[in-house]
Amino acid sequence: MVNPIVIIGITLASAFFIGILQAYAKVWARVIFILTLVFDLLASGIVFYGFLSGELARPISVKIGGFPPPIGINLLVGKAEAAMAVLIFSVAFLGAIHWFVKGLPQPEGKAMVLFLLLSLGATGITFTGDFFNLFVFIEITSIAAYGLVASSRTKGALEAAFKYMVVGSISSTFILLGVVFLYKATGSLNMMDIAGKLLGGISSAVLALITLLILSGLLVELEVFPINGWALDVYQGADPVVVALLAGAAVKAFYLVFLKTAGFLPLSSFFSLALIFGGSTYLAGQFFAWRQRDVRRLFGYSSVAQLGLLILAAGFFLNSALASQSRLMIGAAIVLLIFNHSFAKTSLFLLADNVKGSNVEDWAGTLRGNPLFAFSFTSSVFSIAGIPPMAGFWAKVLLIFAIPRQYSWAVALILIGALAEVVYYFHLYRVASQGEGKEAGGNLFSPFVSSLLLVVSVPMVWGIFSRKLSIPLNGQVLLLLGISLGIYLLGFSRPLQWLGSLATLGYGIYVLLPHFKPDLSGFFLALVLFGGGALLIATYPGSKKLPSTFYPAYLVVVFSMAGVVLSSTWLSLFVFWEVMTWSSFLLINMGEGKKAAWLYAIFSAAGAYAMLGGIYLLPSLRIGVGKVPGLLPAVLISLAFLVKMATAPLHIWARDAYGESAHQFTPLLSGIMSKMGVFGTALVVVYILGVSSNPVFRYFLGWLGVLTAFFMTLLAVFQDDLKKLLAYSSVAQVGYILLGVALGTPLGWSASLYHTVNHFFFKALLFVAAAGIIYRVGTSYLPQMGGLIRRMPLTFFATLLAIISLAGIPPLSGFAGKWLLYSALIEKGWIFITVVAFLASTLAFLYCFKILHSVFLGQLQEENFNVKEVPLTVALVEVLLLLPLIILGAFPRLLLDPIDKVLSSLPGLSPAPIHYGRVMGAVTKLGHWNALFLMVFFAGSFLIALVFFAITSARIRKVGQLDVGYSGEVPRSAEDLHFGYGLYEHFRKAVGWLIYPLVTKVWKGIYEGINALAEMGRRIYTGDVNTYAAYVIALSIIILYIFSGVK
Amino acid sequence: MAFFVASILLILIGLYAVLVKRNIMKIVIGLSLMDTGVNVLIISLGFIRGRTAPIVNVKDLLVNTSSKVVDPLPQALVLTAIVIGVAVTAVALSIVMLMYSKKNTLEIDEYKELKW
Amino acid sequence: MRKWLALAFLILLGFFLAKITSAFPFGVESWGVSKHYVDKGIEENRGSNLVTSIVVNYRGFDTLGEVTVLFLAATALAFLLATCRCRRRYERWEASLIVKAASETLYPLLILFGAYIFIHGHLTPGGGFQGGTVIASAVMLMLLAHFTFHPNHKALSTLEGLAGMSFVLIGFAGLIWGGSFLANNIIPLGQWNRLFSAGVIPLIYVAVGFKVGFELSGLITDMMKTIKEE
Amino acid sequence: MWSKIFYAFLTLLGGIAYGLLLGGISRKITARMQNRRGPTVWQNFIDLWKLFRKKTAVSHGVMFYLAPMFRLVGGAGTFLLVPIVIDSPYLSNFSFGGDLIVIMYFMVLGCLGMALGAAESGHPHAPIGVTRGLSQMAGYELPFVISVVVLMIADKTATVEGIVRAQQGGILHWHLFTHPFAAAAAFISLLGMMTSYPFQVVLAPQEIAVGPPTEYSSTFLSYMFSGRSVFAMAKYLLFMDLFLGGAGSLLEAFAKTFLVFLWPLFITNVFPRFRLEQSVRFFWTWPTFIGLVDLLRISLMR
Amino acid sequence: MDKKNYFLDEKPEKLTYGGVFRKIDDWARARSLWVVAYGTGCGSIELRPTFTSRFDAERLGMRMVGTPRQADVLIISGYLTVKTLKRVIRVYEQMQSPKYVVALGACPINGGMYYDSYNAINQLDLYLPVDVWITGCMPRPEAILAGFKRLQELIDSGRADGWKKYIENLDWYRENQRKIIKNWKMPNYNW
Repeated sequence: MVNPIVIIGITLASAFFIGILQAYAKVWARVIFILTLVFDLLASGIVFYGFLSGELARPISVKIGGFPPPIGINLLVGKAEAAMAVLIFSVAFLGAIHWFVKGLPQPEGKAMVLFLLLSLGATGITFTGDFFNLFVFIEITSIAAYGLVASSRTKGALEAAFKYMVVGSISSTFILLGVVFLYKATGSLNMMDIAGKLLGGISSAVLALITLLILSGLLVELEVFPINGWALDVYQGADPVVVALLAGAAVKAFYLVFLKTAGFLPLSSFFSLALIFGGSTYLAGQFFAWRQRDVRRLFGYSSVAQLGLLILAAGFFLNSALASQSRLMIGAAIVLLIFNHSFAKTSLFLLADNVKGSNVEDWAGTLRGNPLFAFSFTSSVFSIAGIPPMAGFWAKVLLIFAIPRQYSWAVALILIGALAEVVYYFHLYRVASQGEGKEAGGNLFSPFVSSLLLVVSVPMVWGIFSRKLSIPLNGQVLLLLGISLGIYLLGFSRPLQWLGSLATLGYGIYVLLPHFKPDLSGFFLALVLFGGGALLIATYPGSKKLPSTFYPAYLVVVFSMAGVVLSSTWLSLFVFWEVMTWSSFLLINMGEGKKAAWLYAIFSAAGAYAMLGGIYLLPSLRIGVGKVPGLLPAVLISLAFLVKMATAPLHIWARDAYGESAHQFTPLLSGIMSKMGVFGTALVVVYILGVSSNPVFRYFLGWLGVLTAFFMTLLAVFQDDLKKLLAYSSVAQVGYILLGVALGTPLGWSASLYHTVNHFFFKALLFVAAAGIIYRVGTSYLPQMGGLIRRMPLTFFATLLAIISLAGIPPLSGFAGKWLLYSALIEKGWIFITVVAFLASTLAFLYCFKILHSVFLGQLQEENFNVKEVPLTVALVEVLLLLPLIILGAFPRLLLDPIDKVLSSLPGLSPAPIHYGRVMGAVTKLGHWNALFLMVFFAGSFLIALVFFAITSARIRKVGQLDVGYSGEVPRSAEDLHFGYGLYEHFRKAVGWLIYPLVTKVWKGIYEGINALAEMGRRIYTGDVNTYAAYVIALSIIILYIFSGVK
Repeated sequence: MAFFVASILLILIGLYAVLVKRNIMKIVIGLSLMDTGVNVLIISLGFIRGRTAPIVNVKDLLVNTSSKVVDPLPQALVLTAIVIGVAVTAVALSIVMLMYSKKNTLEIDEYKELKW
Repeated sequence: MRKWLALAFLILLGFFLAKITSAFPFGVESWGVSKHYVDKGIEENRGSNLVTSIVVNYRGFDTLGEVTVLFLAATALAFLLATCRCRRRYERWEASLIVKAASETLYPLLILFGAYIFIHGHLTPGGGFQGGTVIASAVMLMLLAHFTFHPNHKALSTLEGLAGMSFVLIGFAGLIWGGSFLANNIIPLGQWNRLFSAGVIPLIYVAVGFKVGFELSGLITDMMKTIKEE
Repeated sequence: MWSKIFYAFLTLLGGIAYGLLLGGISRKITARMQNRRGPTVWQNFIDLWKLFRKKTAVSHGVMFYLAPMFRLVGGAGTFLLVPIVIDSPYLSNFSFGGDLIVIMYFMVLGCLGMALGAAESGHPHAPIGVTRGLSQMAGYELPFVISVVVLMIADKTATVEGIVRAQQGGILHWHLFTHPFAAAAAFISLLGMMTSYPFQVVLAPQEIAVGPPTEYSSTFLSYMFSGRSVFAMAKYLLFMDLFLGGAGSLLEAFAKTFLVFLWPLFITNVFPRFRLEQSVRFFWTWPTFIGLVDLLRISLMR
Repeated sequence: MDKKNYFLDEKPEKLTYGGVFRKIDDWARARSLWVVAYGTGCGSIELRPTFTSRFDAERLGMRMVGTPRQADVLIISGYLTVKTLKRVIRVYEQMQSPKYVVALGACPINGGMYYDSYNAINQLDLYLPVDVWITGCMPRPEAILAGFKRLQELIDSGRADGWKKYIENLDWYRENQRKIIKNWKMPNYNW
């Protein structure tokens, strides 16, 4: 076992030694420098391992000078301190490597000394058990930091250092004063000793004031709002390596001290202090970052926010009124947050060092063609934003679920902040991942290693924490997710990846075979796996243009959806839901969308966090019937699902996300992923709302569904981009499904479930066909196509049938859903909704015609003369999806019977009240409909008419495409004759006011409003030292006044 | 008592300079003043009326020392605090020198590039 | 406006500070841990100067930190000023002969005096820091008086580093032979009120004295020599 | 079964014939109103035969070729799904195939087929006509749906037979009188359905030739012609069943469909033409509001 | 680029005329003459009264249609310039057989008052088969109606076979057409 004092002693000695050596042998100075860091890392690692392995049970107390603690100074090293030391030295090590590669500032010996002493100071802060000694180490850290910051060659470094120094001096003055007063009041400087004396809590006002004096000094170092202006300036102005060490290690050490101080000096008002300052810092940081264009400062805001979260967590952690179980959970969350944030921020700041220019725009395209950079950046951003599978996700979940119910506002605050975080991080991510590929610097070892640490920790973290929270995550699904990630290794060859994915999916179906039961999850599981498999076949053409992460992400989406439907608790559903969301985010981001993926990320995150909040409010995590107080959990949880379904006011992401995602992925997105929203809403309606209770909310949901259907249909009519049109259509159709689910009657549900499957068939078919067409034609802009029926007869036929099905025209399968839905609506008596639903489905004919006309009919454009039929795999999938449309059209019972089984497995629902007669077909109380007859009648009479026509018709000449009656003129080009642009312009004149982008403007208004507030808010950081100092004084006065109780 | 008042006043005067003065040098001076104030305060906290310095160089002091000398610990602390103050001032001055050499001015308004 | 606001803040802060200090009556006896230092200090350390015992032994770790801080400051200063393109704005006048001669006379005396202070740190008021400062003031005097005076920077920093290291090494010696870092039981403690007493305390103080002296000298040299002559 | 099919075929022929005759009558009446003699009432039969027996025709592609069949079958299917004489084993045709919802969607099939064929012709007028038609459909569908929903809710059934049965027992039981506002809305939307003036901009012979079927000729056109007439018949029958109490006998059916037929005819001859956006706006305001009166009444009474 | 399928480039085959329904066909064709609403010259001003209330050609079963595809009768209403002839030929060829041409006024017969114009053609039946000539400059609606009566008679008796002649002698007609139309920028066969 290593004595912790050795770490400090050796480091100090080698710092002095480097001071000597630099003048004589520079190389040896470097060697000593690195060796020292390695030694420190190893030594602290050994200590930490000692704690982990149980060899050391209690904190080590190292006496110095041979005197027991209250007399002499001692080091107090427990598990947390050891871990912190490991963290500090690993960040320092990574930073040092980066520094060496980048080139040390001159004179390098002095730089190394400062660097070494900065990490030493941070370690000392962590280790020491004596308040005055703490002050000394704080000063060591600070002075080293001043020096390093000031020495940076970056613009504004000096200024930042000066501000840092002034504010830091005030802060350390407060700490010093507090420490001395503390000595005077308690007669001791030793932390444990004082804590022992104050065991009963601080009662006297003077001691409270003294404690607050120390705490306010520490709060300055912890970058609490609004006294964090200096920190932001430092993050922006200083050398990224230094910043990484500061943000990644030093500040965390301060946090630990803060925690310890607050623990040793038990102040009754500490809880509210931590909550107020943590909360405000967190929110302010997250929101002020929105307007930030300088990336390093943006990271700074993010760091500040993370610290705020940590302080908030500290408040709960030290609140002895909480159950010890939840305090333990919060402790774990704090550990995870620190770990996560340190390495992620290190990685990000060091990455920032690799990018020329400091603005967000300068990052454009940095992820393209730089796989290492992309990996580091993605995993770091995912970590910080708390996105599964990274550790930050578990940190957030643990923290939230440990907070007792009466502080649910804190949960709301955490979730709102997390959402705000997603907004700006993914803005950066979007900028970085799109645009022209750009060379980023090659100094990627350290960021890569630190993000690798984050990634490597993932399985361990999952293993530990899913057990800790007792979330039974489906092991088979996890295994499949793991295998899916392995597909990445086949990245050198796209066909191999494709085949591997198919094999994996097949294996997945084999593994999950026992789950195909006639219940809700079995139903959706079948949809997910078979649907996903079918669509996977069609992804092959054009996948060469996609990054090699496409197939892994695709499979992860599919299997996480399987995880969602197989979840038995809400929390595991949430976990898989998040995995699904973010892997699909990656896929959407692979398209050429400008803002699509970003919007998707924001809305999905908003939904997911609302869901988390709702789950938090639930009395039991199990998915099952139980008493749920109030409507709020149901509303919150269903928000996530409504977002995924893109229901009306939450729909604005959908157009671009569908329209601009990778073509190979869109069918899955529309056909299956939006159905996860249906699944979720179904769960909410059955298990939380109750199918027969809460009629008002369900009526409201019904209106949402039908208005979505109406407005999205209308928007689709005026949309000129094939995929965006289909996107709107998809959203509208899902609106109908939502309507059925909201009805809560067996008939409505069978309509919904039927339509769910059927919508998959035709919409997936349409998107697959669209992918094939776009692959061949090279554009998705409708007016540039036309006449493709001459080149792609099969695709036309498939699309035609899909469209007939989509429009709900008998005799194809789509009608059944419509018929069931209207029957259910009339049965239920939702009159107005019925009317709007009818109207919406009439409007759907408009865009149905538009698709067929603009793509396939009309004149074949000259540039498309040499277009061929869609690739074989696409055609295969088209046929595969086509058959059910016809078969179900004739025999809807093939699907309705299983749906009945599903319905009877759900509490509160029974099989749909339909009985089947031989003549009348399906009969309900209201009406009847004979699908088979209609199919036979239609087909028969069509054939008869055709034969009759063929026999009797005049002599038919097939003419060329320009041979039209054109007032005697000879058309010169196909373009002149093609009616493509402004197909429904006249209709727009009539109803254009209905598609005024009100919702978009409202969202935009909200976004811009928050931006404006953030802009206003961050003006408090005037950049003026006087002001910063004044903030510090003012804040400390406020702290002293409010929290001490002195009048 | 007067020591307390004086030292607190010293701290406040230093802080006043930091809060109000627009000249970097004066701010640094303010910080120094503040340090001094704190040091005085520490020393005066350790003072016990009518006692001698904690240096036991006379036999007389060897017995029952604690009733004859002032508290030595604050003095030890102040030693450290002074040195730290010096160190901070040194670094501060070097930063000021660098700042001055870059912009040829000590006005704080010129050093507000980083903000918001 | 700003001034009044600042004044208001400061008055409030002053009020709180006064509130705290008013809890500790001035000049009244109140012992904490230092009672142990005072009562057992001589017995445990044999150093007459109790402050020194505390500084170097009881709270020796603080002092190590303190030394580090100073070292850090010097390093940081040198580091920063290495890149400074500082220029002198005024003409510098040669010192008068009297000043030159006097300073040359005083220089060795001052150094000797400094050494005396830190060697007797455990006996009399003063110690390593004070002595070191006196040495540095000698260097400063020379620097002010002579344009040409230029201490050997390399030697200064080497000596300083060695002094620092010896502090740490003494600490480690304590750890190895005495059971704890900086333990004062590795060499005989000696008799009370003698030069050779108090165990490692004088050794450490000598190291500190050298270190501080060289450090401050280096610091001053750095500051003065950075300014380029026009 | 086979005899039923045979009878259905006969009814279809009769429907086509009656539809053509009504077309002829409408031409005659229009001519009379314009102070002309006009063609004979059989003119449509002559035209149909001429077109059917033309010597040559052009085709623009598969969809173009199939569209007239779509049109005819769609029209015929709709026609046969609507019972002519209720409770009659033969004259209720194939109404067992589906209820009102089925009929409303089956109606679209023929239109869609024709629209696709027309669009494939590559003539720009065709899609113009089609889009106008579809837009107008979106217009008149709203009042129509309102009145249909009113009837379905009021009668608690979605079958045409059920609605007819609910109207038995005297002329005042007709929905025309029990739900006058819904009926008014539906009859106004019938004007749009029949593309009679003032909602005739879909075909607009003067500007876009005859709209969608611009490129159709000869035998193709004859199929469309008959499809259109049987389609019109289907609509007359549907309105008869929905609002005029259905028919107890064939004669009554003739008479009542003639009544329904007269309504757009009278309107068409005295009005100028709306532009498309005007007609959509009109449908979405006046008839909708009128229909809403009954809808509100129904929803409040429930 | 391959523009081949922009236009059909294939000579139309000859049509036989007869069959079981010939009598009924002729009767129906005579009573359902759809006129392509295409005014080529000044004479089209006379067509408006012909088809509206005053003279009411609709009682003969005639009506205007907007597209040549559905029309039976092409009325050449007055003088034809070379430029117009080109369009007329295309319209005629786009009409479906059986189809008939009625020439109004003097100009199509011999050039009329434009007989010496550099631009007007003097004799229509060199370029298109004309079934009925109606003289006058311009013929009044009564005369036009009389002409249509004549056309009906011809059709009824099976003698209006200009469309057949045109296909049979297509090469001759083309030769004449190409002689006068110098820039023949249209497909060879417009059917």
